[in-house]
Amino acid sequence: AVLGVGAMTVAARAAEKAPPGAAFHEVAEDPTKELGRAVLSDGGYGLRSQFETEVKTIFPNPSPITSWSFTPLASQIGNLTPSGLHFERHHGGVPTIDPAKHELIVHGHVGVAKKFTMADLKAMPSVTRKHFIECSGNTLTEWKKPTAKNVQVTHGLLSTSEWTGVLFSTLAREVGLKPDAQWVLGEGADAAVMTRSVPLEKMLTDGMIVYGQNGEAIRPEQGYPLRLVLPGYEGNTHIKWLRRLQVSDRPFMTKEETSKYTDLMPDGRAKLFTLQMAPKSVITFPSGDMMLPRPGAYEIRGIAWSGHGRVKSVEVSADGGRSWRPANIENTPEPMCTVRFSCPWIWDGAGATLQSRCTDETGAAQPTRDELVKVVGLNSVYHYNAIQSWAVASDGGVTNVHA
Amino acid sequence: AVLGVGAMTVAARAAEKAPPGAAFHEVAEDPTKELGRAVLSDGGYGLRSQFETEVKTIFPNPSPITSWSFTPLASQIGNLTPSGLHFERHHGGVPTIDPAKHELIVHGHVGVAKKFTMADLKAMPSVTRKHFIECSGNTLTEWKKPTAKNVQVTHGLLSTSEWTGVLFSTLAREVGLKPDAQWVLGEGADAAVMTRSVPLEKMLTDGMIVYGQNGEAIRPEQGYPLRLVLPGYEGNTHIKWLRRLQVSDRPFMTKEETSKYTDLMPDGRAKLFTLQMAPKSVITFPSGDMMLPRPGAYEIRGIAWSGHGRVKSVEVSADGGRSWRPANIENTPEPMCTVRFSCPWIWDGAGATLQSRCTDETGAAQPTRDELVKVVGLNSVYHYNAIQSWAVASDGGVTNVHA
Amino acid sequence: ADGGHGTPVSNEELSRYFAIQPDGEGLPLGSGTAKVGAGLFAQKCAMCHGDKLQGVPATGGPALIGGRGSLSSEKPLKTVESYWPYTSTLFDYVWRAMPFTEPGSLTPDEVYAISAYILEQGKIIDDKIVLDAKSLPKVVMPNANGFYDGRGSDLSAYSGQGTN
Amino acid sequence: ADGGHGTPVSNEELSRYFAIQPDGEGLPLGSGTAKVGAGLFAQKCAMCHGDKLQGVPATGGPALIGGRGSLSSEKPLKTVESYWPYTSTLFDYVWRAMPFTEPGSLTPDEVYAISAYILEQGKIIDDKIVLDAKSLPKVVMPNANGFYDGRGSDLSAYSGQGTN
Ligand code: HEC
Ligand code: HEC
Ligand SMILES: [Ca+2]
Ligand SMILES: [Ca+2]
Ligand SMILES: [Ca+2]
Ligand SMILES: [Ca+2]
Ligand SMILES: [Ca+2]
Ligand SMILES: [Ca+2]
Ligand SMILES: [Co+2]
Ligand SMILES: [Co+2]
Repeated sequence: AVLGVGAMTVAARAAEKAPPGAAFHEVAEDPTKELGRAVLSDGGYGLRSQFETEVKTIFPNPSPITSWSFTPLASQIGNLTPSGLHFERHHGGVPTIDPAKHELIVHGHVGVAKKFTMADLKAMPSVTRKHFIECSGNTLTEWKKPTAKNVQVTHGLLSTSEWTGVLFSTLAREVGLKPDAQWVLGEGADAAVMTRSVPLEKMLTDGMIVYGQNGEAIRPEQGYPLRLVLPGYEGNTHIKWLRRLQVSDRPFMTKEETSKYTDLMPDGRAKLFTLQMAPKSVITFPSGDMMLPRPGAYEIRGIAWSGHGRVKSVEVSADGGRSWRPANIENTPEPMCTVRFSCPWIWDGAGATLQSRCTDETGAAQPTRDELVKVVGLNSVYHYNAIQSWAVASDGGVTNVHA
Repeated sequence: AVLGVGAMTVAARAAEKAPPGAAFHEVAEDPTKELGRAVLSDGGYGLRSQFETEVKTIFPNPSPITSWSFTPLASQIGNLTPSGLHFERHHGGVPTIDPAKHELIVHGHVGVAKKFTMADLKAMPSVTRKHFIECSGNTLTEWKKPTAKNVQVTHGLLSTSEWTGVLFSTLAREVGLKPDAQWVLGEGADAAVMTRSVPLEKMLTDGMIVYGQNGEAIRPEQGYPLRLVLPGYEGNTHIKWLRRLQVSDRPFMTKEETSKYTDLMPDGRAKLFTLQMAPKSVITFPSGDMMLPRPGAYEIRGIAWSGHGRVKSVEVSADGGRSWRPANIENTPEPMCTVRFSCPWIWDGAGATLQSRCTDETGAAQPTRDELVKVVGLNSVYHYNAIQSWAVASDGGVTNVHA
Repeated sequence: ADGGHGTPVSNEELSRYFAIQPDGEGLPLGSGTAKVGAGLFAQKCAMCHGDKLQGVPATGGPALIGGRGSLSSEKPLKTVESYWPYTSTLFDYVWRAMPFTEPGSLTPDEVYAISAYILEQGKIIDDKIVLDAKSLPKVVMPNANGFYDGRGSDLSAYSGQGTN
Repeated sequence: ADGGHGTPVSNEELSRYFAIQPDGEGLPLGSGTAKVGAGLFAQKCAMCHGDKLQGVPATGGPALIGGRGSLSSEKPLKTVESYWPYTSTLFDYVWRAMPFTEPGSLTPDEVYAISAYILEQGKIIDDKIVLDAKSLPKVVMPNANGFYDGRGSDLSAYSGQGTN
């Protein structure tokens, strides 16, 4: 009986009562005795259940246009991130780009500079690969003291998708690379006109120009219609809304690779181009802000990943790192892709400190915080990959601690 | 200026101008000169781009409550099906089920009959695996003559997801199986109270009770909050809205395994329990209803799968099956999971007949239509897995043919 | 064996569910005749399945009788009469899912009666038979021997080694 | 090598894009001084970065000067003055992305002038210098030697064999 409600569509009214990404439907007293909704009553593109409420949360940056949002890792089921819950980092907001007008220009130290329409790119040989993307600022609140309350904020700048697109090596054949080519600048078509320099070797190894995410076009927040994906590299290099690749003999030293995304060492000097994400893992259940109802049998669950290759093993400790047990890896490890791990645990009701650590196929292992800080100090900002500790108190409450 | 529009939310108005699953946003003249949308302006659960318009389409069954919808395979990118575009088959519509009230009962020839809440199930050891689901009625219009116009209708009862849940073998340990246990009935909580009998051996090998799809809760159309997944088995057996598993010493001979989903042979007798989906593949580009703009270089693309195991190889023919070339498999084959394949092709402008065929790791191969019909006749209805032919005419038009 | 998950469920709770097997296991108490069934069918089923059980295509309700002898022809007509191997399936399905718009609304007596009517119209039983948990599974369907287990059936014509 | 995909692009089309390198490659024609830049900065930048270039936290606009000598302290302050190794980065970034709400709106002359003003306020150049494509890359930043390539840096403390 709200004034004007007559002008709203059924879909609009249904959306009002449901969480984002869902539509509201009445719950039948007994669903076996009432017919359900017709095929295609969703208009042909389905939504999630109205009972599923998790959302990305935003970091309280002064401007929401240059800010980031976190994937709700605690409620993620499985290994892929639902496209609607992929973490975001934008520096000038999400542009709305008409794919019919979007082009990718490849030029610089090449034989023939060329431009490619979306149709051109889709007509080229493609690959489909699952990779995580992690912001190198993930977990940056945790260097000095445990700060964030839950795993969405400690580790939520991490998401995994199936990506489909054209390898840069395929594009390179189209334009021809000059013998002195060493670096490639990627540039976005957003208001930040985001730029990063990428070593040509990486671009030729597995750099992908992607237009597909989880079976459909990449989502607007992830760079629609075109994004650079650099498996295992820090997220900021995966240029979204990609419009230009400039081949050069040297890096460009853009703002995002000098002022930002450089790692300040204790001696006051800073590392440029720390591009690969190191091995990392985190327990998502039980994790910060949760409450275990009672002592008993639990299934510890979490996610592990490495920018160097496949995750080889994950271990879990319930005593703050004194003893470790191998965790079960729940899905087939793929290169530069997350895995889900789990490990049965009987909670006896006493205080406990839960940790996980992983090793990748190159032999690189996730460090303790002490080990990490000893090498890189406290002001690096980026690339915090230390073992995360969750304390379980005797009342069942779980909190973020440094152990 | 529509009367009452003031009562609509911004989201509602945006939805009106956009395709299902998207919201409308103005397109900036130059997106590098206007700030884009803020982080979380989507409410925390993102949507697809307004420029992406593909939808499931419904089969024109008299009642849309017992009907099916097809995945738009021609526009699918990559190997996963977006959750919103997963094909549907419901016999009593989609129920809306409160997961807090939903239980799974496991009883019959067991030691202790038990019920499991969603929380119980989520606390148990889980696995995450990617599998296709194919309705055994997929491609049923093609037995006698080429009928459907495009690949969405010929092959769109096929979708692939990452599924997460509890293995039946894990549940079986909780209840204990009687020595004479041989079959398990699955029952849904929808208005059809759907039932199918499944061999215990299959249930114990890889039967999964899933609550996760592509990283989040399974979608309502796919059985929210609980579905049976039987890798490689015909879709009808993957009971949705699963509420009950009854262990027995013999099959139940439900309507869906006698009246339906039995394969009528030329002698008038019918096969029961044809459960495994055989090797199958289809070219999605170019495919029916498309128009090639001009002669030249094209990338033939398609999907291949087998209910017996991993796809081992895919071949493509451009001359109606006289000569075959190996196709490139674009993603890592997994058991009972689709793969994307591709094969470069130069169209010289003359008529051509495109085909694909696949072989799986058990050595089973996709048959020609003649080979298939010779064995099973024309009245089987289900399990049509013959090689699909698309004719390219000299004007570039692509049509469905039997070659 | 028990990992401590789940809660034992009582027989009373289980009595809310059913799945009926060809030998009649699972059938409820009650009974019915074709005569009673005729009235119920006219009232609850005929609008979708036709007053001659011939089906009403516009509603999606298929024919329930007819088609005997058509199974090896070019146009097989599969109905309860011509195709279904067991009466238990008829009882089970009608009880769980019909009438389409009022699923789960019929009493066992009503389902026995309607089943008797459908079988009688299909000339499988005569109108004197009272269907109940004892008599129903004894009714032999015309196509009872028309099925065989398709698992492991030979698909070697196309070098298939998997079973289908 | 050419697989026939894509269309050659002309130099004229390419002239719409820029990416400026430390040696000045990519800088446009034009010039500016700190004096001119002061007025422009007050008008277009100060609301977010402060009239003393000290930053305005509420807008997200960071401090652009200050922090020299703080980099090895417990509270490093990273600004254009204290941290940035190259002037080219300043020109490139301001030209492409600032003012935040009007990105891409500045002319080369304006960017030269504003860059001169920021560098002058950071006591890196004096107010007599005219910045242009020749002079800008010659300005040596205080922290020019403060960076090294982090690829392959030693993480063996935690048995990391991958490079970071
Ligand atoms: C409003 C329409 C409607 C009404 C009323 C209705 N039905 Fe149906 N019936 C259907 C539809 C539609 C189907 C197919 C359902 C499916 O998708 O499996 C069906 C299927 C059946 C089948 C299975 C047929 C086969 O060969 O697989 C039987 C048996 C049946 N109905 C019996 C009944 C009986 C008995 C009643 C009344 C007590 C009844 N129906 C009332 C629409 C109806
Ligand atoms: C409406 C607010 C606003 C205005 C006006 C504005 N800026 Fe900014 N500026 C920002 C924000 C916010 C950032 C951080 C952007 C990001 O996320 O990278 C920034 C970043 C910068 C940086 C990079 C600082 C660093 O250390 O990384 C420079 C340099 C800069 N601005 C210069 C300018 C100049 C010059 C102008 C005027 C021509 C200007 N800004 C106008 C808000 C503003
Ligand atoms: Ca959820
Ligand atoms: Ca150059
Ligand atoms: Ca503007
Ligand atoms: Ca599309
Ligand atoms: Ca029994
Ligand atoms: Ca009702
Ligand atoms: Co880095
Ligand atoms: Co079958």
